[in-house]
Amino acid sequence: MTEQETINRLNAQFPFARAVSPRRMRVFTDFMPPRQFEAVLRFARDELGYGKGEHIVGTDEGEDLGFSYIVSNGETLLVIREKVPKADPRVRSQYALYPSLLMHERELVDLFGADMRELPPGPSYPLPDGWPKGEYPLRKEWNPAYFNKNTMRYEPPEGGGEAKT
Amino acid sequence: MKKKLHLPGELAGQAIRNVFAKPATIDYPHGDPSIPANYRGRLVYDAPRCINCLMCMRDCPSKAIRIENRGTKENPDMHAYLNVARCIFCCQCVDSCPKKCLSASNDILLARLSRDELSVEL
Amino acid sequence: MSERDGKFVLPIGPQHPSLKEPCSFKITLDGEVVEKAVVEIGYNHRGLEKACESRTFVQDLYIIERVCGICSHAHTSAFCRCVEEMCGLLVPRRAEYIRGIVGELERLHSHLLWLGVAAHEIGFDTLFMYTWRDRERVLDMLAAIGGNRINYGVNTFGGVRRDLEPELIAEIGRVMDALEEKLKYYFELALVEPALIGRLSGIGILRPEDVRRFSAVGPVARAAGIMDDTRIIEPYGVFREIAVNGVTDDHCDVYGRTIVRVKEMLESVRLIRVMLRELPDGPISVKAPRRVPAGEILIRVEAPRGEDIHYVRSTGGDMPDRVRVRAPTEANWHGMSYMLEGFHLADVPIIIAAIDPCYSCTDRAVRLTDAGGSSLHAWEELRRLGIERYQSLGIDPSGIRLREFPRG
Amino acid sequence: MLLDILKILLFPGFAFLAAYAFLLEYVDRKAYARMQNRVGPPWYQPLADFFKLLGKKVIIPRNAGKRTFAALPVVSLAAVATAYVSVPVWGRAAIVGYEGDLVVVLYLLSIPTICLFLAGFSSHDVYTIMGAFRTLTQMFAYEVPLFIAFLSPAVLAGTWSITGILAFYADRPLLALVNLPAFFIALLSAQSKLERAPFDAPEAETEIVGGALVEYSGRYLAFMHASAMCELAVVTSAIAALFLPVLTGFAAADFALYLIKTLALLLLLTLLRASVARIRMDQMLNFCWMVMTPMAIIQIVVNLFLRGGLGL
Repeated sequence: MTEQETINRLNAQFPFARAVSPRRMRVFTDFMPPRQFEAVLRFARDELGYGKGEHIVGTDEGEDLGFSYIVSNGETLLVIREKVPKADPRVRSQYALYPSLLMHERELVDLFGADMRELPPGPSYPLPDGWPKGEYPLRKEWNPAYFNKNTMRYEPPEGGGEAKT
Repeated sequence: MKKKLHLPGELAGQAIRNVFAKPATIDYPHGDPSIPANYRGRLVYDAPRCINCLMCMRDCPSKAIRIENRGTKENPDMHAYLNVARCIFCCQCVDSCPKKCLSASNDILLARLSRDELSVEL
Repeated sequence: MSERDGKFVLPIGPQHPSLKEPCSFKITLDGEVVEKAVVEIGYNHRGLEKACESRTFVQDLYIIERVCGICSHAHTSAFCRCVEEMCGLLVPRRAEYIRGIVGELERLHSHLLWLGVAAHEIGFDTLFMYTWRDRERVLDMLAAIGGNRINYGVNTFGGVRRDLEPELIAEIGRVMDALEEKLKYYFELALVEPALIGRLSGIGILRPEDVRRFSAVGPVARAAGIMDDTRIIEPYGVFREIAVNGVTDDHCDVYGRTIVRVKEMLESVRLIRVMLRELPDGPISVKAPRRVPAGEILIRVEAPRGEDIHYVRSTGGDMPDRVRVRAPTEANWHGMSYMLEGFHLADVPIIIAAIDPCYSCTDRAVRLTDAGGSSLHAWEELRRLGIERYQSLGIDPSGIRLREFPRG
Repeated sequence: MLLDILKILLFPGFAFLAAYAFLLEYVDRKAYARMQNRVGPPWYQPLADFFKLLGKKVIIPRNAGKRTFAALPVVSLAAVATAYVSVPVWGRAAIVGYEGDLVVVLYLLSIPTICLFLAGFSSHDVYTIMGAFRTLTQMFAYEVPLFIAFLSPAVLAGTWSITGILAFYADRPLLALVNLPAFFIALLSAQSKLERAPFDAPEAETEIVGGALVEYSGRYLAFMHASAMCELAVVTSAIAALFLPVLTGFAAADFALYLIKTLALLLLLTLLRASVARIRMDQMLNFCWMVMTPMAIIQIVVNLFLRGGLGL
């Protein structure tokens, strides 16, 4: 199952995936809304044999949140990506498809504020329990300089400074 | 490759030999820790060659080095201060310096007793 | 101490003598046998990814190098490869060889460290001392090459920062010969010493189908017969020219992982000798631009603990837009509670040590487990007594202010 | 009478025992370090540890019985010191040698183990409870082979007093070779009585932090540790007296021989500690019941037949 075959089958089945292979052993799809993303992920696991969940990269795309699920069949890394608006980041946990990605999905919830449904209960990772609600450190507008370590609270000055330290 | 198991205490022979061998450890403050010559320890600063370009300050990951020009633009009087606590001894400043006026010595005994002694004049 | 219907819940960690690193386990014991294990990790979250976004690529190299103390070269190699591929730099062959040599030296000292820690976990301190004594020779070589024993910082964008002089090459050759003889002795020991075998075999079992289910990587997967060595699957740098013969075993337990790691060390010694012999001449680095062209890249490198994936995205400036490091240990955690259940309490430390956990790679923040109100009060009273005692001895520590954690 | 009290208190009694225990601990740690290719501690290390601990603050956990917590170290040290009185050190006879003192010494030597169990049990902490139970299960495992191994030379010698046994075998050195298996069993079970590697599951530092003595601190911990070291001295002296009957006429020469014998035994125990990994509790029980006890029983049966056969 070389990357060229993966791309052909993916694009044949899901034209909106627009899968490309920028280098050897890598296939990147385009950002997709959650519903289409779940269909492509299930197809990749069941039909294309990408059964091993490697990890998830969350990115801040300005107005939206991008979640790139990286799965592999032992050789090629397939990156399937979904995009949700920041205002309403509702996504479904893929614990059923890839149990080993549970920790990374919790990370999305903590660091990016993904509203993930069907996530199995468990400790919040990687932030402590006392972390103030609604603070998502890896978003661009969150500036670490304004986080007060002693009171564990985020106190931006009134102007809401730019995220440059 | 299933091998026949010996009696426990296979290491006993080695242990007895070691009793008479020289120990591999040294009594630290007295012995010689043999730090190699090109070790990355405290920095050495060659003031005349410095052109105050501050490339080292820009590239320092932990903002540990500070270059100061006490004189004027024409006859510069360059001084460099290194905060020994913040410095991670990565020597990126040594590589970034276009005039090669910074270099690393292998002096690693940099513990200080109080906070204000941390800033070392190079 | 909490006891639910006759069963102990034994907390191990986050501070525990067997785990020199911050991780906590709630082990439910039925007598001596582990019934249920809850794994909680993440006491070492330092926010590396956010820090990388607010610094330049050059400065990030030294943050990435400090993700983990023992596999710092693997991380910097991956990060440098990301930037080099985005900038389209062609690293000179000599630099690739030096990177390979330092990488294999790092695998040696990381596995020797593991062998020592594993021996300590099963109470075999003599082997612990011997393996760490041999590791010192490898660390001396890394200090001679890179200038520092642990963060040898040999990598930079476009190649390496230090060259190998002929007498250093000869010195490394001598160290390799001495080390190979010792490694053969440990390998022989691991095959015949019944006390060692008795404590290591048959515990922490992870069969091939479990490895796939929990997506374990590195020696944990190879002990179950699954070859996932990135140097073979996706050869990079020097491994495009030098073939690596992969090591697998079929014991599927802690003993199998020990055998895999010792064999890998012997393989590393062979690789280092080949690389030293065929070290090409030429420059050791090319000039790297300060601004990295826009793009995103995903690079895999074989760290001592398994496959280490780096994702870097740049928007054309000299600061990265997103850096994500997936260290191998992160993948091995999911199978941990499965591996612990059903074995003795005495096996718990060695099973945990068997995946060679590197907590700083899987990062997190401090977590206050169910600290009941009363014990917190006792803690403050204990601290007051402590301060009074020191004041009676003429030292006044009351100025030191503990960080107030929010209760509950 | 005054001379006896002085003997008990000073020379071959408590003062000498304490000093000799510290010396043995130093030799043990130094030899262990050298076997591991390390430099090892200076000669005054055990003394320094002891006095440092004396200076430390004592914290008694709230739900632990205060009196038992404080009494246990004293009881275990007293038991060990009294056992030392019946072991021959200076010359051929012990200070207080009487018929049956072998059995008394054996029981006195099991008191420290019980004190350790009580120390762990009364501190009500999950680690100490774990350590205490392990101490107890290990005690049931090694007591049987230990007692049989110690009693088999007595059976052959026909007397229950250590001094008598020493005298019997001193006249017939060849008979001592018969007890060779018992000698090895005694060494192995002594190593597990003293909870030293490879039988140190009860205080396995990497699993249950420190076993029964986790909650101990300050001078109580100092005395608990001192009683463990004294126990080491007493056990090695007892094994030397029972199994190595090499004696000359002069008391001083015998004393020098006694020192050499005990140091040699100690080095043997240290070598055992340096070269075998810690075995699990279940492996420990199997080893004791399946290997050590049968061998001990065979040994004592052989001794009985010899006793009868030789018509001593």
